[in-house]
Amino acid sequence: MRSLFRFIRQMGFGFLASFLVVYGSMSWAASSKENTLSISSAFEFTSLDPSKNGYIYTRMQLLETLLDVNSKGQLVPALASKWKVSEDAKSWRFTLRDKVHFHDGSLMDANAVVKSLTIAKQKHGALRKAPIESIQAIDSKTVEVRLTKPYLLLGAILAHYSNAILAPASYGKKGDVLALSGTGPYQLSLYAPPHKLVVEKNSAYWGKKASIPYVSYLTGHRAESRVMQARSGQADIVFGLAPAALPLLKKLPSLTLYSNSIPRTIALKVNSGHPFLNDVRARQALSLAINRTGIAKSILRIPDSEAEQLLPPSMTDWYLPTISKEPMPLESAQALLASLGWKKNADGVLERDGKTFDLTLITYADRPELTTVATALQAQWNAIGVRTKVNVTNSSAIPMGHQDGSLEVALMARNYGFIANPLGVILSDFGANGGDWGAMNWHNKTMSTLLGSLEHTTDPKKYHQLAQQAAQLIYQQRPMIPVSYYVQQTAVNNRVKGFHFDPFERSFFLNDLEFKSP
Amino acid sequence: MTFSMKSSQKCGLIILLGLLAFAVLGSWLSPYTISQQDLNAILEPPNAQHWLGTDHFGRSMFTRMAYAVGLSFALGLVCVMTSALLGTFLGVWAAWSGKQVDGVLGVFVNILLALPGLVIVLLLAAIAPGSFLMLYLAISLVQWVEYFRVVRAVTQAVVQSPARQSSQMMGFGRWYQFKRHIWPAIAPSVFTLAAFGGANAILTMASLGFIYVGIQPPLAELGLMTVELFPYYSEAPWLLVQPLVVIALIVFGFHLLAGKRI
Amino acid sequence: MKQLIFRRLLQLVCVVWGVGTLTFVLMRALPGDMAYRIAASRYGQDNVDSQAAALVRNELQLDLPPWLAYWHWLMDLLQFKLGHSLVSGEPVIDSVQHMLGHSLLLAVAGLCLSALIAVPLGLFSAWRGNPLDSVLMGLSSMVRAMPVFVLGVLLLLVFALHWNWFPVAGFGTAMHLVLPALTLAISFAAISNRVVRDSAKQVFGSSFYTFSQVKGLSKWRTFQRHGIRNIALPVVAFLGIQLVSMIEGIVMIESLFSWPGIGHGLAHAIFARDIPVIQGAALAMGALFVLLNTLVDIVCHWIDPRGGMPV
Amino acid sequence: MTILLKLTNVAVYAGDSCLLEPISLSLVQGRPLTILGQTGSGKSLLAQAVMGLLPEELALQGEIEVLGESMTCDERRALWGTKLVMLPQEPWNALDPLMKGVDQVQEVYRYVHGKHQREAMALAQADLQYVGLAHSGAKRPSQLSGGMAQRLAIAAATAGGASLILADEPTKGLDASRRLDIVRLLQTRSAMGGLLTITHDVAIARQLGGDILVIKAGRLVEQGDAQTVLSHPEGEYTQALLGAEPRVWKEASFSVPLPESPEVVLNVEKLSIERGGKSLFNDLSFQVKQGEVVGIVGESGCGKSSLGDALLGLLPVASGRISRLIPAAQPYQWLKLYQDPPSAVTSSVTLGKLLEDLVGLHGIDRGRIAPMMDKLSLPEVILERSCHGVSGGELQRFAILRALLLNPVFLFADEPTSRLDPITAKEVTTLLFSLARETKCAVLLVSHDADLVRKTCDQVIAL
Repeated sequence: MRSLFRFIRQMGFGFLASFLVVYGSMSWAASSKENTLSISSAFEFTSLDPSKNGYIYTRMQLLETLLDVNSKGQLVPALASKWKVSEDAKSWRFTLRDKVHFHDGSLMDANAVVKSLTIAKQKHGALRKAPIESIQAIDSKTVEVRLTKPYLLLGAILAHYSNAILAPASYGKKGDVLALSGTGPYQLSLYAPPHKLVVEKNSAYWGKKASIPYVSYLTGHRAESRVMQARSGQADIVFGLAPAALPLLKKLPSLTLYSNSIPRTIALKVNSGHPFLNDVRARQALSLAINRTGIAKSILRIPDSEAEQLLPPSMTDWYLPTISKEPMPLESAQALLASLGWKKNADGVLERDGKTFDLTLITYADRPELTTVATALQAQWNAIGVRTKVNVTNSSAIPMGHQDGSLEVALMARNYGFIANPLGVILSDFGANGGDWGAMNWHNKTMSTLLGSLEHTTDPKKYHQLAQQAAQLIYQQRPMIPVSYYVQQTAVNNRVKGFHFDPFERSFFLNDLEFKSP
Repeated sequence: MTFSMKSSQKCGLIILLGLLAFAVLGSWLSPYTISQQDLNAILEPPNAQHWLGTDHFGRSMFTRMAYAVGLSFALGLVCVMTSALLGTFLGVWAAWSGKQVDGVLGVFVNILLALPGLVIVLLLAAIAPGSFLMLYLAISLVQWVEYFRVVRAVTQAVVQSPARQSSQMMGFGRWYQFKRHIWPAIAPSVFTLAAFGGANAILTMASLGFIYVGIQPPLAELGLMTVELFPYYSEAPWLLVQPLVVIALIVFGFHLLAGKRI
Repeated sequence: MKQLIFRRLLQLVCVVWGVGTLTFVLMRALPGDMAYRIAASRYGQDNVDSQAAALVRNELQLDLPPWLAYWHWLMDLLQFKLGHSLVSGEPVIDSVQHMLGHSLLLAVAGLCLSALIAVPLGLFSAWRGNPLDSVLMGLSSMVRAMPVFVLGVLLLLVFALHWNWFPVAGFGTAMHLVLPALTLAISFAAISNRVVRDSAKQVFGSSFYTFSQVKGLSKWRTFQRHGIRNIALPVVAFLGIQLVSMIEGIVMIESLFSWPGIGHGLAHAIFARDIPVIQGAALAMGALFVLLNTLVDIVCHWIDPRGGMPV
Repeated sequence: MTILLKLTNVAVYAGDSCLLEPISLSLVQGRPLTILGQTGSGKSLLAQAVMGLLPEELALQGEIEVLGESMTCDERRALWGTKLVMLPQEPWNALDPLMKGVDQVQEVYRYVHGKHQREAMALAQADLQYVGLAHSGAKRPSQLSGGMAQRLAIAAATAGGASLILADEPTKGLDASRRLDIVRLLQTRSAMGGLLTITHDVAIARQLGGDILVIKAGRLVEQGDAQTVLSHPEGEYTQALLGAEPRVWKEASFSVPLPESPEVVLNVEKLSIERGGKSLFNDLSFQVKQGEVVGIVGESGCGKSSLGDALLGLLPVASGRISRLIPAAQPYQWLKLYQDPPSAVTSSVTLGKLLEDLVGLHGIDRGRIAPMMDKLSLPEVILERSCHGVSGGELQRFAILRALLLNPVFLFADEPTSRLDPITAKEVTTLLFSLARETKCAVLLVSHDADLVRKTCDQVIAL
């Protein structure tokens, strides 16, 4: 009975409180349109935990990591001012920056870093998979990470958002995150999940201090409403614009549009064990049938974003500079399929041994481009006699379909810069048994050997050579079929100065932004 | 049973028949299919080749609109038939078969009523995204309650009425009593509800399409077309207008046909 | 009064059990492994893989047999424990409060606005009769024919984009409330002005209304003394029925205007397979339904204390 | 003697058709005027015309003088409450359902006479006391009986102090015993002014006295001093109207005598019936024989109809035994005639179709229909109409036809003529009883009209 009363009381107070929050926030003293930069993006946040929504908090510059990544993908110092790898490559020592304070006023020292990393290691993320033996504080300024075997990726992994460093007081007993007390140039002011976040300037920041007093982040679920927010000037920076809106927004004098290539590729994951697709010629035919130029120009509205290979030109180790284009793609595709014994039946659908060439393509709606590209692919494959059913579901259907083997073809946007070194993603995608977001039922011994040696190659030249070989293999074997490179479209209102884009999507660089004086 | 129609009802019927004719003739006459793309001819205004223009994939809008209208009508029709039959049957049963049946059905109906219909449909539609069958089942499940409530109330009055009582005393059976007494009393309400129900079914499907849970691409569905074409509202406003106008026309037609107001 | 409250409590128990069970069964029937869905919502689309799913499954004990899970859930419900969100880990009760607060704000604002539109229009068209009546009724038919989202889109295009008077989406200030509330209000007013008008027409034509004037009271006085209450009665009763469908409109509006209310939250929770939140939200809606209907009954009883309580 | 109201050639038209033919009358102070006529004879239009309440689509001709002045419609409306008032036909509908009785009187003092709330309240209470509602002021109309509601309406209507009172069917829907109360109240309330009463009830006209006008189908048929006209009617119509009163019927007017040594149809022993937990009557025992007409009389609400329904098995009994003693009779030969004919016959198909259904179901000889219809003076054409297209009398006779075709052994007639006008009522009653006697069918008659029961029944049960 007591719990009933508590329930009722809680509900009652809750209503009151939420009304007060809403009304209270209406008469907000400190933050106003004039002193607040407003950002709109598609991603909502539900948890303070950096392992879950850390990408929002690092982008909003609340949290920082030990190491940072520059626009070329190289590791640079951040909270660690320098680091050193031991001779046997099994021990990394990080020297922490001096006099850095968390937002709650406590000092960032080795113990704090060890606590954050130890907790991050228990949660879902790249650190969990790393061969770590121990993380310990050597002195108040030095942290040592010992590995069970050499692991080159550790630096890149520590730069990942899930390994951001929080003040020890932010954690609860079980490692749950109760507050966001980081070290960034901004600190939390209002937290209203899943839609709204306001941060305010941290005037005690160790690095370049911010100029704009407040920044708000608003989740705009519908691509259309984000476009309208950009148009009407209600949001200063809008990320993730739908391609369809670009021509319209380009005409507006109040906005500047930024199109930035990011190491993300729209690609097809193919089940290479599927009876129709286990021959490489079938996968090549499907690839040839894709009108990449048309998709780039008419659907994505970004000419020249078509992708013949998986990794973008910015990743020079992995990009093959010379790839010849097939002159007559459709004819070649048809010839390849014919050589596999497929013949068109009366309905114009390919048929072999009484079975028609039917495929189910799954994709997800989180990224607006994917469904439209899927629709285009469907029509283009239909033209060579491959009947495709498009199923728009949740992104989780892809790893799930991989695990239970039910997946046939999936269209996705894969972020190869998720960990600053693409090797991390390549390893998990093209390793021995493929990966949830990579190859499926594709077993290639050469690839395994190549990846094995890449893991401990330190010599840049050799590394480049091996990476090129691996890229060539992926290109020829087509366990994944690239469609287009992802270009992040951003609209920035002209009252904002100093915008630049992070291709690794780690930060919005808020502390570089200023309002133009009117 | 004959209905004498008011002129506004006739007007509604004409609108609906017109749209139906458009759907049937459109799908029959058009040389294109709904998913046939031409990426070289996107967002075209109406012209001799494509009477209603082309969408962002260069697909013929005429064909797609005809298909979408047909789909909407098909859904509206099956939903109305199912929910009307079920609701009427259960409503008569509840009112006529004593307290126990009435009580059990009442509890069930109360639970259904306590959730907004769209939420139930959303839950069911999420089980099988894009399935027409699931949409149909979900919408029918939500809609029969309305018939049930009205039919039950009217039937209760008729069951108590001297007219039915006297027929029963004269030895007439249940079917006769239903045919002569209950059905004539509930028919006008059922008809009105059916007209509104048709409109609501179509609206629900469009609403689900609008939040991406309904019919899935590349099929043409009015709500889905609205979201698909919305980004092009300033570039190609004539495209966005088409599904919007047609949804409004269908609903308006059904409301006119209903005659009575609810 | 006691009887009414007892009946309503009973109904509440039925609804809570029924709604809970329904959502439980439905959510278990959804295709796909829940663990993957939850992992996708927790860790973001870039970071979901089978390891994350395994972690989630282990943490949330998703591999319990359904009947056991149902039993646990029922026991928790009996103790009014709604659990924690599978995605965010926040207590469900907090998120439901948060969402419900916003939805209620929107609903109340929409309701007030719609009353401001519908009541004068309805009375006016009943008072003046044709041709004004026909024009107004035709207009409301036309608005009714528009789905809520179409109305919202139109208002957005005009007020937010063309004139830039109000924000496009979001929440937090009174300005943000205007467009969603207006959309809700207009669509609701198009239905309710008809009810007001029909009710007013009936009252104006009733013999007690005439009799009051025959007794010597002026028209205005008659309206005050006998019009308002009698007209209000069916309107309030109608409100009770329509409140639920109003929530339906709210789902669409919240999605369109990024309003963090319960409809929107529910839709998201469904996609994310966040069962506790779905159940919490559905329960809150069901309870709200019973509560509002009780409220409507009480108001009706206050207006019209005749006879027993309405059932 | 002031002339309060004078009508000169007043007529009402709907388009071209005349609903009320030109009529002239004058009402003088202290002498009531009564307009007598059947429902639908256009007499209510006259009252509406005087008040200025005619529906817009009707046109008024002629001149209306109130208090010696010829007035337009709007001028007459300005007199409402203070000079001119009309009592409503059905008081339940004419009183605000949501407002307490006393407030409906009080508001007249407050808003018409501009009195203070406390004073207005005191005056209203005094009024209620005067009409015998001193303790019912806090009740709402639905909690009042028909008679009380009418008294409340009279108090509310006359609170404004109008000298000219129009009463349109003031006793419609009231029990016979209540009617005279209302008339007495009207008489006292209008003693100082003028009273124009419109009624179909001869008894009321007789009670009121003064002058009388008899109207038939929109036309004046007879006019004069009430006493004279009612005792020595000259017009044929007036004679028929007066002759239809059960009071003046001849005893046992059926041509067929009771069968000799009739069998017992129904035996009732120690019957008790409850309704809503309240006992209606206890330990009632009686017998019904073939061809017999048994009357049941009693106050309204005493369980007359419930008794009949219980005998037919439509209601459960609390205790006692009902035995049907004709073993050969089928269940469908125990039937009921309803009070309100239109509600007892479905309107979904034509009457002919209904008859056809019955013939089909029980295999009735079609040859019997035509002679039976003749006897009931039912024209062939009504079979092509639905129940909305025929009059109440015809419909009740059709109901009798259907019943008789089934050769009933027992017929429960629940106030079968109370909704019919008196002349028709007399015809139907006579027909029903003589045909029943002919076919040896027992009839149980429920009526509130003691005269009718006394004149027609072989056995009377008083509850």
